[in-house]
Amino acid sequence: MEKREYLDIYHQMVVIRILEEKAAELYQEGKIGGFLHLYIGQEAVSTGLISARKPQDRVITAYRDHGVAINAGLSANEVMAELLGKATGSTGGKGGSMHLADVKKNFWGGHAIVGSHLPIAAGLALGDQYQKNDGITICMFGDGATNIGYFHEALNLSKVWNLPVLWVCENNQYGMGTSVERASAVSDIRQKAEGYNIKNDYVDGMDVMKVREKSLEMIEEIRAGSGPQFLEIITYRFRGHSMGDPERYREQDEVGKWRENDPIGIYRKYLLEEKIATESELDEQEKSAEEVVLESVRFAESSPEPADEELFANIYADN
Amino acid sequence: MEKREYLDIYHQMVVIRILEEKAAELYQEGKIGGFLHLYIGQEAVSTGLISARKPQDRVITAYRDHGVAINAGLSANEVMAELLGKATGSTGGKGGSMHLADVKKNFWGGHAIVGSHLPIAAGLALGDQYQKNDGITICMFGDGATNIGYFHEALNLSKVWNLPVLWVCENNQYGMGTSVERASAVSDIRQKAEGYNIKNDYVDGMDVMKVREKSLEMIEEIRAGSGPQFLEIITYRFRGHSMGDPERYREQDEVGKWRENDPIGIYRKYLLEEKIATESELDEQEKSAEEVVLESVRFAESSPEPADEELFANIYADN
Amino acid sequence: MAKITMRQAISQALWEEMERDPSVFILGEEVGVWGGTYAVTKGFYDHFGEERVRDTPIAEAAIVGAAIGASLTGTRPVAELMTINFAFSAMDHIVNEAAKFHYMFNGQMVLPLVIRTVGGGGRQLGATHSQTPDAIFAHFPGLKVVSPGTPADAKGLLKAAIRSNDPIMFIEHATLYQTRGEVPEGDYIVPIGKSTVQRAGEHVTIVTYSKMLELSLKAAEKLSKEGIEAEIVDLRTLRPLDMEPVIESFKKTNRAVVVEEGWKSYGVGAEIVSRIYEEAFDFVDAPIKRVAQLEVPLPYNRRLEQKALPQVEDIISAVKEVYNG
Amino acid sequence: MAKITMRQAISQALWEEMERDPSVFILGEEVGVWGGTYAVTKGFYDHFGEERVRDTPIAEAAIVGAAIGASLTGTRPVAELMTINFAFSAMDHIVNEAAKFHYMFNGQMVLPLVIRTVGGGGRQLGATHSQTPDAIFAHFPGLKVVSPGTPADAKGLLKAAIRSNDPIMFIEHATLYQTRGEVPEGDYIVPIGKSTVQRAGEHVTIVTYSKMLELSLKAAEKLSKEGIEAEIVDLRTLRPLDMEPVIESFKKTNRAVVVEEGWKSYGVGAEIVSRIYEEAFDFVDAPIKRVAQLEVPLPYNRRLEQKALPQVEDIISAVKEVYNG
Ligand SMILES: Cc1ncc(C[n+]2csc(CCOP(=O)(O)OP(=O)(O)O)c2C)c(N)n1
Ligand SMILES: Cc1ncc(C[n+]2csc(CCOP(=O)(O)OP(=O)(O)O)c2C)c(N)n1
Ligand SMILES: [Mg+2]
Ligand SMILES: [Mg+2]
Repeated sequence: MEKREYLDIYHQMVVIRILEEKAAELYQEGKIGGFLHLYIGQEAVSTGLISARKPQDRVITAYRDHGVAINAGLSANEVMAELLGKATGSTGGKGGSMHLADVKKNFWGGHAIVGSHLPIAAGLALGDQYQKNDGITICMFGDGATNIGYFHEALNLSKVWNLPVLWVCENNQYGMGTSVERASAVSDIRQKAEGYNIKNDYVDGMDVMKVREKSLEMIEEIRAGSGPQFLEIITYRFRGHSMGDPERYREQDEVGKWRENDPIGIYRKYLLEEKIATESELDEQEKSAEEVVLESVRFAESSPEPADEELFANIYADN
Repeated sequence: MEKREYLDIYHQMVVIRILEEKAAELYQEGKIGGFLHLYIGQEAVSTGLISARKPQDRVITAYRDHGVAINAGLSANEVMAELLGKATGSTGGKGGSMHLADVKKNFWGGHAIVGSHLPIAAGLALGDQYQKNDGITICMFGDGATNIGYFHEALNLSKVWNLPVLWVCENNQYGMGTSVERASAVSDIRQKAEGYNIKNDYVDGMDVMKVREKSLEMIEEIRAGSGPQFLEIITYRFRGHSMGDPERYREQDEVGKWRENDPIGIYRKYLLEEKIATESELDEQEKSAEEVVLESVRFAESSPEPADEELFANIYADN
Repeated sequence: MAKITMRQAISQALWEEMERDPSVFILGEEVGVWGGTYAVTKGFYDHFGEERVRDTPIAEAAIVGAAIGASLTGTRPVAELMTINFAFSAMDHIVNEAAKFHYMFNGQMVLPLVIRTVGGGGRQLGATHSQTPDAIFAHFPGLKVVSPGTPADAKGLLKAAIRSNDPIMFIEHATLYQTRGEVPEGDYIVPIGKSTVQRAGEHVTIVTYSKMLELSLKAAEKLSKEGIEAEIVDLRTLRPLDMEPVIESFKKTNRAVVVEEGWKSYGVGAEIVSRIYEEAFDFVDAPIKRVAQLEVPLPYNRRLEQKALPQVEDIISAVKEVYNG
Repeated sequence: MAKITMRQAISQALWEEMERDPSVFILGEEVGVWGGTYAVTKGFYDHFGEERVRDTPIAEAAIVGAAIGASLTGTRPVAELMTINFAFSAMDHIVNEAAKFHYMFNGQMVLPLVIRTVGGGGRQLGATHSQTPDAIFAHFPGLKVVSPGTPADAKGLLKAAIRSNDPIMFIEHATLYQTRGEVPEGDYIVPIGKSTVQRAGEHVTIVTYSKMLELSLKAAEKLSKEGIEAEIVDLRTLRPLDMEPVIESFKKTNRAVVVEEGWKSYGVGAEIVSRIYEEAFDFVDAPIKRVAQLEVPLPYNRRLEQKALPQVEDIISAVKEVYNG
């Protein structure tokens, strides 16, 4: 990998972090409405994973989608504008935080009904298989989502039809306030893949390079025709499930321990230790990231609201 | 086991067989309507299984439920009357073939939406657990049913809550016309239980004694607090999925081979070889069974139709 | 024109569209080797192959979900749900995903998707297998709901549905497959979202669709002998709902009966009745009546089941009441 | 009488019923340790313990299915579906199983089961999280559908629901939890299936329920200043539907507006309008109007969302039109 790419990965992670910290502020100010699910702590997961995809590979995820969107190539501007419900947002202010998307970037959206996008991901992969495209589908979901029926139907179908899909479970230890142990029959989520004869593995989700490496390997195997694979990525969200989570379900101690493994810190250390970049180069990236985010706020705040006609636009594609 | 019990098991299997052959005739004559799913070939499964339960154990199954009903202690009369839609039927002519039930016999019904009764079975077991009852729940379903989301949600929940339930998959090789291999990611259905850390096993479903033995073992373990277990019973239906199945999906050769393993024949041979019963004793059982069935037809045909008021009875329990 | 059955008409539409456009494919339970539980896709598997006629596991959410996903990639899946009673097992994907993506993602996602399914009672299948819950699907903006009453419409509407870029529930009726009618050969298209007059008459307007069209036509023949001429408007599409022919007819007859197979409360008839009063209040000469299923889960017993379902006689007496009212 | 919030009223009803009857227990996502996403069950887990306040996996079909099964054994589960938008993921169990067992098994099975859930828009949650699809659940005989509009009714109806032997969808409204009202202490029961007059008036009848009651009351106050006195009938239960107070009021006012939060087509209003015309045709002085949500999947943007939702002003102008019509 070239140095530029290493730095770019760092830049992405920092943009996500700062963008979300800023979003949390704007939420408190009432400028962002609805639910806001922060990705803080999990940045290495989507950054590593999506850095391993090719442009023809589709990405689809749940509502915790700001990081994924940035990694998939959406600009901070259109992400922030969407959070503010503006016409310039990635879905013109219609979708909001939970439904970012840009199909031209092969990012097929955040999805807010838990697990519902897994059968849809199987369908995206089916579409590619049917049309003999070279792309695969990367489908991300939480640990909690593995308990709903959609997970089962999608994984089974993907194996029966040998679909080119990478199932990625972001195991951040909780589905809202319910720990994996209290919700799932198995604590190693990847064990579920055994019930479908789907090749599976896991990786430390706080280390972006490890995530990238494992993803590269699986993605290319799938592209070569292996059929579906399953990757469990072990991670943790540093913040509440969404804004306003009373967090009665975990000790601050536990959060503190995980925070010691900040994915950005780990990666920064790695870049320095491996002498891939210098302190000042990384500081520069951070500064640039901050500018990107500040600019996105300016952009979003000065963007227009969607016009009245938008209310009735795009209910149907035919007319 | 006492001789009387051995003979009773034989009697039950023959009643089921003759009753269904008779039902098929009545269906052709237009006296039975709707769908009719015959259990012929699978008699050893429910007979062995249910012979192993105690009265406090609940049984629940799918729409292929005539055999289960007989084994659970419903009379041939009320089964046949239900098939004919009569007031004297097990559900007063309201449920029909797919919805036999007698809750006083702890038979919680045939269920026609594939897989839908699995979460309900988990609930029956939950009810017993909550009330500290001694009973367990035996939930039967087909191989095809293991691919629907309900299966996943129910099995997971049963393990997370350590519910006293025996999951029994009747693997008769096909869900309608789709073979296990074409519908399921794994061909050994019991492998799915691994994804839930549920103890599992399998047994030859053409041998009623083997089914009984394995069931006894599992049921008592569950009663002792093991939590859920999973039993795959390998079997085959000799007839079409329901009346009017074109059977394009399997060779008559295959059917012929399985027919050589007729569960009634196997059991008869066993009883004779083990000198548990004589030919004439068994012939007597068969004769009695035939009489039971013929009487059930007389009973059903001479029974009244449900009264007009029944149309509006029991929509709600409160009024 | 050839007189063929509804089954043949639907089969023809599917076959022709698959021949015409390689991006069209079928998925569902027993659509392939079995040939379709209602024999609609008989012969398709051998002709088009297993890639285009895909037997699925019993997993309705996955069937609809996978069809949604595939449609997003530019293919044109025709998903079959064996009966509409099983559509509840895919409800989330139908109403929360299919119906909403195009709008919620601001037009970025396009879903050329048909969900073929089969509704209706009258075959002694009991409460879980005999429903006509069409109204509840029609409640959701973003979804289109089509339900033909004649073989010709079935062909023309299904072709239109397959060519449409919107998610469409296409609801067939289990006891109409044997119904015969004249069906144009080849590229015959009936536009979605257009109601039509199926029988002219001047005294009373009957508004109906699907199976109840057949019963309404029978009722109209009998009524005609007594000098009452019913005009029958077939909705064909429940969403988007085309009230124009209904209102036009009503302005002429000033009397209406709405006939549906499903339950009356919160059903299709309620919407039609409300719209007529809203759009033609000054033309109302008598209370509009609804004929519908009695509000019970359908029983297995044949006699009770038939008592619960709307019958030709019910339509006749409703029309007479309205006519004399 | 104490003035408490809707949240407190619901919480009180649950608490008291659980204290009264050990066979009552709660299951659902985040009902326990979290204390309920809407804080309705805050403190329950600590007091009643994990056996009676059961956190579940994210598996709506299993939540409702397990509640059905447990109810069959004689316990009284109160299942919580976090929002009604997720009820579609349990649709089959709600409409094919819960609604049908008692009838289909000829009275053998009894389901003392409450499904508490939360509906409504207006919080910028986007199309998949803002629905008011109450009408579609009310379409199914065998199910009861209750949706209170005041804290007192919420308490009284929830208690009645828990004591009922029928499966009941109990639909709360996300933006009513903070609404305050006088609520009788202790064993206060409001019968299910009874509509009620929430405001007396002689000029126009407003028929509504849930959140729209609040808006209708506001509208009525403003209208009153202009000399128009609206009588407001709160349905409270959508099935079984009690039309008596509606018809009684209508026979007095001869004019009506039906206000619902959900989409208009195939919605609650359609049924009410049809019934009024059916049952009081001779009393109609002006076309009855429906106020409802515009037929779009609700957008995230606040301004557009509010445009799509019914507002006090919409009710006012509908009432005026009807009054002057
Ligand atoms: C079908 C459904 N049920 C419930 C919810 C409410 N809900 C939103 S997020 C969530 C937790 C999901 O946990 P997980 O899959 O682990 O993802 P994470 O939030 O940890 O990223 C729940 C229960 C929903 N959106 N959809
Ligand atoms: C949810 C649902 N989908 C589809 C059907 C139609 N259907 C009825 S039986 C059946 C096959 C079930 O196969 P299996 O579970 O193996 O049971 P078997 O018939 O072999 O006993 C199907 C697809 C249904 N009843 N319910
Ligand atoms: Mg999680
Ligand atoms: Mg089978």
